[in-house]
Amino acid sequence: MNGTTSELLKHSKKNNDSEYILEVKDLKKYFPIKAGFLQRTVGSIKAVDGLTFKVKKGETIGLVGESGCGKSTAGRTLIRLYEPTSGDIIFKGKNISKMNDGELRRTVRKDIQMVFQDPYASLNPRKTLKSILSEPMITHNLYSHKERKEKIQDLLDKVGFNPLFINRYPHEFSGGQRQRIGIARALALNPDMIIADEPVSALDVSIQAQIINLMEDLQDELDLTYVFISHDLSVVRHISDRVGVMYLGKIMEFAGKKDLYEEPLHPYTQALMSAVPVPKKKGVQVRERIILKGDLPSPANPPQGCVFHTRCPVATQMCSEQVPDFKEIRKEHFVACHLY
Amino acid sequence: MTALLELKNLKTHFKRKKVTIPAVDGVDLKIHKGETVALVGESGSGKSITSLSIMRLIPSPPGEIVDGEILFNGQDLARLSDNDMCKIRGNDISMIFQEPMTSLNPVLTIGEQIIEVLMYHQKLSKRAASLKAIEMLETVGFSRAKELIDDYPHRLSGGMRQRVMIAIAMSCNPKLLIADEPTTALDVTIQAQILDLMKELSKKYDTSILLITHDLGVVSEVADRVVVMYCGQVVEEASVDDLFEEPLHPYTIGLMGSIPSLEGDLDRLYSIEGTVPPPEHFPAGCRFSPRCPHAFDRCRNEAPVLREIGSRSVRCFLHDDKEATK
Amino acid sequence: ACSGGQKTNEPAKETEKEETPAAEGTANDEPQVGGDLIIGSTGSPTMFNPLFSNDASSSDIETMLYDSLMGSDLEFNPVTDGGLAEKYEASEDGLTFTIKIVENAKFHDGEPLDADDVVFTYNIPLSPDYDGVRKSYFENIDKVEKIDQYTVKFTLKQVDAQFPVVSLGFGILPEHILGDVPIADMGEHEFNTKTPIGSGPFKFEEWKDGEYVKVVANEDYWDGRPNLDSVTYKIVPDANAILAQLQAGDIHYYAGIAQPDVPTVESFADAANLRLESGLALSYTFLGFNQRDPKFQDKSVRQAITHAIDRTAIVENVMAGLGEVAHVPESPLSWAYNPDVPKFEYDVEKAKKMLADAGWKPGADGILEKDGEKFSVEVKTNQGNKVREDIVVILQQQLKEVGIEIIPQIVEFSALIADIDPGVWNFEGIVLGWSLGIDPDPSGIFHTKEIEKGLNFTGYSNPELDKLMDEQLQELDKEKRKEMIGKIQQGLAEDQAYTFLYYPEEFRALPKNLEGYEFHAKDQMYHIKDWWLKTE
Amino acid sequence: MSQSNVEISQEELQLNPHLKEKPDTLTRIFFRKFFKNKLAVIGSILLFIIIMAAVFAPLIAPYSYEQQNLIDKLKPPSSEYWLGTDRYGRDIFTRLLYGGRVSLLVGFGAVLGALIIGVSFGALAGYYGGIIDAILMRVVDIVISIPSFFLLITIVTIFKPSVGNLILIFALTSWTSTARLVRGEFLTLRSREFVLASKTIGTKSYKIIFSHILPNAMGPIIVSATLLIGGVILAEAALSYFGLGISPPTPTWGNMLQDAQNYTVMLTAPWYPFFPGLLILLTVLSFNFIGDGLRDALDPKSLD
Amino acid sequence: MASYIFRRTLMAIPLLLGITILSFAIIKAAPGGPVSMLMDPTMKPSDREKFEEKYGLNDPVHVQYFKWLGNMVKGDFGNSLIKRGVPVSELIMNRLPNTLLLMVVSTLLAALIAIPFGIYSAMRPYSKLDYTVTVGSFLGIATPGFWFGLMLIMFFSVKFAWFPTGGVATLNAPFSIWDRIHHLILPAIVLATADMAALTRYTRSSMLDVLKQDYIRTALSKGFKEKKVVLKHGLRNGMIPIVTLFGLMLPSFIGGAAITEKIFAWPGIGSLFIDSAFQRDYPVIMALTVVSAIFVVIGNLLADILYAIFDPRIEY
Ligand SMILES: Nc1ncnc2c1ncn2[C@@H]1O[C@H](COP(=O)(O)OP(=O)(O)OP(=O)(O)O)[C@@H](O)[C@H]1O
Ligand SMILES: Nc1ncnc2c1ncn2[C@@H]1O[C@H](COP(=O)(O)OP(=O)(O)OP(=O)(O)O)[C@@H](O)[C@H]1O
Ligand SMILES: [Mg+2]
Ligand SMILES: [Mg+2]
Repeated sequence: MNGTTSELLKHSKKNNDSEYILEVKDLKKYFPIKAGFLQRTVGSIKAVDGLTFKVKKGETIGLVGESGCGKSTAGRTLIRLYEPTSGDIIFKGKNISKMNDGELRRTVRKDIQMVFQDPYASLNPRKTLKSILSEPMITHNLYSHKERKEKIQDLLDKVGFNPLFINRYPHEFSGGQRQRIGIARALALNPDMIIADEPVSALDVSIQAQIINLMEDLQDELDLTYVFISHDLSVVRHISDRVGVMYLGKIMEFAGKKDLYEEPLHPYTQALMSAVPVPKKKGVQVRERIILKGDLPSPANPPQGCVFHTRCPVATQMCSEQVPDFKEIRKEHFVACHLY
Repeated sequence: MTALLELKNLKTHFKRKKVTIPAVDGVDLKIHKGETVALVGESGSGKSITSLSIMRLIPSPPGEIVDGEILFNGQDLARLSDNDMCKIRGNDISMIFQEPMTSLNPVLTIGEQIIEVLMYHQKLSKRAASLKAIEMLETVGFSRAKELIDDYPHRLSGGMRQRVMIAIAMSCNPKLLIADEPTTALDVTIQAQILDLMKELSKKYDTSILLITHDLGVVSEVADRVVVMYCGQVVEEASVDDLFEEPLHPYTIGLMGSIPSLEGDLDRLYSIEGTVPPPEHFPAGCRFSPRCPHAFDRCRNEAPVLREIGSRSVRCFLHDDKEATK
Repeated sequence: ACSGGQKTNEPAKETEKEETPAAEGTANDEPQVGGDLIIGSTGSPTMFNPLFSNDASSSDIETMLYDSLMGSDLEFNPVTDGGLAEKYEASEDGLTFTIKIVENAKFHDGEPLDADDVVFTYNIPLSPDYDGVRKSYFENIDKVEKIDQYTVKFTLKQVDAQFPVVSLGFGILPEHILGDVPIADMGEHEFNTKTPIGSGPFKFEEWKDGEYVKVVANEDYWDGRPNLDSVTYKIVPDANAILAQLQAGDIHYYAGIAQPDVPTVESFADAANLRLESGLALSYTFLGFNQRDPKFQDKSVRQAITHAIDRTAIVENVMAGLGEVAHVPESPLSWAYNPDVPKFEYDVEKAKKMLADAGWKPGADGILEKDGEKFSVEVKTNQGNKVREDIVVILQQQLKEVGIEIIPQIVEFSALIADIDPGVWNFEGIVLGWSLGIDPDPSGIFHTKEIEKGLNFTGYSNPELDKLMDEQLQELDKEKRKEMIGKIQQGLAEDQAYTFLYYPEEFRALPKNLEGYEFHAKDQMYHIKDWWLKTE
Repeated sequence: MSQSNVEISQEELQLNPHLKEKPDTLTRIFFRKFFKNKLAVIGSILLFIIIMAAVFAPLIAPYSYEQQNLIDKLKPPSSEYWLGTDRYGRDIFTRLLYGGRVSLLVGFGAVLGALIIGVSFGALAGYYGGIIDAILMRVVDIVISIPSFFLLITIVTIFKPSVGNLILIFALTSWTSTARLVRGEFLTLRSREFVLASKTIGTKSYKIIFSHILPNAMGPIIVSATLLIGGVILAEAALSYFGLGISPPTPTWGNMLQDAQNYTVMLTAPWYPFFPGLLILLTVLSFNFIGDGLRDALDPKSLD
Repeated sequence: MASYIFRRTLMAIPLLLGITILSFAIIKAAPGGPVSMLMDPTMKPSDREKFEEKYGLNDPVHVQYFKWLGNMVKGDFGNSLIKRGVPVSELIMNRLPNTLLLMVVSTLLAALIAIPFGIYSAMRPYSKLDYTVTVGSFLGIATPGFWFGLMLIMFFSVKFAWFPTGGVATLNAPFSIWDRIHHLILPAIVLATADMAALTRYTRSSMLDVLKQDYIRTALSKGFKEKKVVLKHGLRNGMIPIVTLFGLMLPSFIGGAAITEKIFAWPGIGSLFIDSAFQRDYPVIMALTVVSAIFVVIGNLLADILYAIFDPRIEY
């Protein structure tokens, strides 16, 4: 806790830099719900329902929220693995929301990478670690053969792997090791931006720390931008510059992490913060939990008005009728709540 | 208190052409009735393989339980016939797997995958089982359980899949629940809910839980005892309070130090220096010695044993004398 | 009774004769009535109207369902026996024929058959609307008249030696049923396939396409009820399967045994209660060359090729010895057969010499060459005929001896026929067989006028023989005609219009206890009315 | 961090002499696995022998394949004729040797062709889906539906029969099932996460298709290749029906079998069809075992 | 999905049109004609012309096609040129039940035997039974149906007389189910053997992959017996190649059994097609082509639908 000042300095530097690398405008992704033998479409799951935010170059955006609220879908849509239902994604000034595969490959694929939430499923079971890591470089014709080898060694080293693992297949790794493979793969291309979907969830804290340090180092070194999806609020807090809180496909609150953690405005954020289990370390107080009543509504049939009103401890009549605006309450602090 | 499950010198090795990978290399572990034991440790230290060994679900070949006993209720699971093992799995011991995506059958609906267990072990009718399944899904935090029951795994989010796995494993009120990183993909609220559920299960049915996790917060919240693994071996074992109060093993100490905190801001997170050697090349002495800040010569040449120190045990020469004094 | 028809003095047949003395011995026994005879056939019938059908299976059944005016005897002479004609008179000039038919003939539906039906029947192919394939058989008829209720008179346009045996052999159709049917539609009329009604010894009962045709005894047949109760004509498309069925007793009578299989059938005949009847088939197999090709225009080359072929060996090996070497395009069974023709015996040396004389010299690889052209012939034959495929293979081996390269090519039947179509003539050499008509007229195949549109696909032409062929058709005197045809045969043999290979011997398996059977080379159902099954 | 790693490795080097060995290359592992599979090895040896026998037929064969010995027709196996003689008294052993040349060439050639077409069609259709799938699969429907009988007859009138044409024809007519099988596999594989992961890297479609999905669809492809080989060898004989087969007297296993398909031969000389049948069986079997071996060797989850 | 089926059905129309055009062209391009069979020294070419004229066989091919198409659209397949006057539909309908019966029985037989064996082979790869099954299935592939059929007849019909030599029923005997079954057995065995081989191999290969997946482990962890796990969790995942195969087998109902039908004198569609093809009975050939094309379309559509049912990850 002695690095607070330098941390602040670093952040202020970033904040001054107003070049946006990514702009998301009213992004929506609905999945059709099919039913019956004939698989007729009977409705849709509004997994992502109108996301708007901007990401500055070199910063880390944390994305937190309840399970199933659409974080992964948002991430995958951003990187255009899913076809957005509507909305724009502007990456480095180019609108990539409607590009086809070929264009994407030529323009942005190299620059945005993703770490998948499910590490095992995202690794080809028939590729060795080596070919998994060299594939991105070969694809983009980066480096000579020798350099590639070095780079792979370097990557392995960075994520804490022994070089002997190089010829192993994904199923021969432990869960955490697989997750690290995913991270190493994303880093292989030296992208401008990485969308990391729960990148450290399966890692023990030591390795987690190692990886997070690595990510931060790289950010400093290469001016990387991260969208960091995680449920682990402490990790998010540590790594992010600004944090978005999602609920049912929408962003409820979006602010600099200090603002958010120290003074959460949205009732949902407040509840979220209170639920974090904390190790009984000496001198640390366990906080009182705010238990949310009720269930997470179905994204197929989200509530009218504010989507959170069904579980909100301070909901009013208005909340069930009117969708709150996503407004900037303070500088760089956006909230969608009628309270403000 | 008799142990429900006791692992004695369990060794599970993967045999490849030239090398043998001792993924689990002599693990001793006890879980009492109604007790929740947390298994923590370095990524790749053999936690999942230990749990799979208990379930006798090691991919074989190449994996094999080469030595040791797995005493469950006095019965050695390692030597049980496949048929008898079937009776124990799912009913007496059930498991939540680490990778929810690949562990769920992609072509069966969520409902089918839960219902089949209920019908099989609890002998419920299809109707009753599906009601129960919906109930289970609701208890793990699903709001639209009724619709979900007809959904397929690939249409769920990571956390949702994980909860489905939990629902499946918990549905039969097993005597022992092995939960391999059950909450990694869960947000804090749901996680809290799941943890409460586990506590409740443990209280209500006297279920023992072997909880594998990295989240020390979770450990401190639900576990009674903690077992720390490093490189296929148990390096430390203690009650939660003792462990958090005073970790003994240098690895445990390092681990504790690596936790990012919700409060303060650190410039850099602490992490243990160095990397884990691959299982086929464990150092001859203490396996943590190359990374240990306190390592001395003996550590590099001689393998320490797990020594009891009061109610806890640790595998480290640093604490040799302590035991001796006792 | 079996070999009565074989007036040829072939030693090969002697054995057959000895095999069946029992049949002759019991011929005096009283015929017994009853029994169902299952006849096997690889072919499927198409319809039961003799004027429109043209396949062997159909005519087998038509023989049982219909009566024709005249029949042929075992030597293929026209006879009233077995026909409706009671009396048959030809005029001096050979242009009119008056026929008196039996008075008690009745159709299967009970209606009497009289001259009106005959006139009706014969007017069908004469009509311009007629679209059947038999027109040529009747082209020479000027008119058909009813003289009285049971007498008809045929008037021909010109003298036609074939007329009585060919044209009068067609079954008589019922006017009372088909009278109102427009002739243009008759080919497709239901009568042909669903309800054929004739006056023959058997009545149509059922046709299951692809399975069988069943006919039952006509109790009211004018010539007396047939002995058999019924005949089932069973269709088994695969020749091997037929043999199996024959062995298993599921088929009683089968007339198409391939020569190589004869020993096999003989081997199980006894156990399966079968006996074999045989005789020369009315057909021959030949090797023809496309004589538009200059090398085959040379008669001596054709002769040399014949010399180079060991036809006896072919008969011996391909046909299991069951056949005779052929020299002319006419069966030895025919009255017009001329045994006294030039013969080109197997003589490799002579063949070589003749080829050398014709300018063909062996090249480096042993294959003959002339003016830089290799003597390499692609010989086609049709797929599905094992015997012919074998012949080609053996020819290839034999002709290699004299330095002629044969490239066998086996072609699907329809495609092969298309290859020899007028104007196409896409072949160099070809192995085929002709089945012969009852009349010995060779002009359909060898006359120059048949090149452009007819069946003379090899392009053989000999003006002298053309003239003779035209003349013999006008000749009514059988002896004179025989002489003329004999001359033609000599010419064809000398020219080696084809390399005539052999006359096959035909084998028919039938129940041991089938009595009243006579081997007729052209009609496997010959006098089926008189067949009967002897029970011990 | 990296420094400490180096340290460890050096330390390890002392402790574990193994470490000096270079890690196995994939090819080495592949071959090791393959050769550990006894049947695959037996299959390879068998196939090798069969192929060599065919290649060196002129040196091995005791007779000439077309030499007829009409007195010795359908003789049973004896010291003179090891495997007996056929209907023309030709030595079956000799003909089998020579027959292998055409049969193997046509079999392997055609199957290779069919696989190339089939896999490409199936892969493209299954991977891209949508309109591409619709079009490609309709082409498959058409090819299956067209009466091949007439196609063959028509082709004969245009081309002369030759081994090359045979290969072409079989390749062009037998790829459809492979295409559909591969497509089926691709349909399920294309939405797997690891494919998506490759996409995010920017891997080109063809690379995803051929290097990511295809190896995971190897199973049915190997099976279909094995089955096709047997099918083609037999069908080669059936093609002589249409005048497109290899003309006699050139032997092929198929036309030998075809030739033996006769009641008389089957009753009196059962060994005649037996030997070509056996060779076809052995070829297909060894191919299958090799296929199984390949598949296991390529499958990372199988035993090392 | 519904819309997918609808689209596919719509698409079937131009597809069938395309198939018929191509087939018609190819069939007509093949040398020979219906009258080729009438080769007879006494037959005059004029007879032939008359016949060809009547049936428009000399018209330009496209004229013939549109005439045929016009009638077919009205549901009229015309009459046979060889069995003159017999409607093609009648010819087909007479034989279709026989063929369907044979194919359904043999396919079922094949599936019932092959799939379990394939699964077992995959569960215990390289076991004795696996080898037996492997060799057995390849015997099925290396044995030509013709030869196998004749062998069966030679032994079981001729020698031991256990089964009839051929046909669908005993001649001149009243109908009896047992008799029909009795006749069905041998040809069904011959046909099934060939299918069985392929089915076993594909099942084995597919299941081998599936059984290594993690969800099988999950299913085992639920305490199910191996058999149940394999059948319930494994089989559905391994169905894709099997379904494909069935989809492809459906159209072979039309022509796939031709040789077997011939040997067993089984009056079915296959032998009808072969006969008609040799005789160039164009209306019959075209009708059968259409029928078989419809089967192809249906078979593949069914397979595609089943894919999506068996594997929910597949979407169109
Ligand atoms: N099939 C296999 N073949 C070879 N090695 C394996 C195999 N499965 C696991 N291992 C190795 O065994 C060791 C222990 O793996 P395990 O999955 O138990 O780790 P873990 O403690 O669960 O780690 P994590 O927390 O990352 O999940 C790892 O080093 C891994 O690489
Ligand atoms: N392919 C899909 N088809 C249909 N619905 C889907 C699909 N993928 C995700 N969903 C639904 O979209 C919603 C959001 O899923 P998403 O994976 O984005 O959640 P998440 O925020 O990542 O949750 P978690 O933290 O649990 O991973 C969920 O309700 C999920 O069921
Ligand atoms: Mg997610
Ligand atoms: Mg693990």
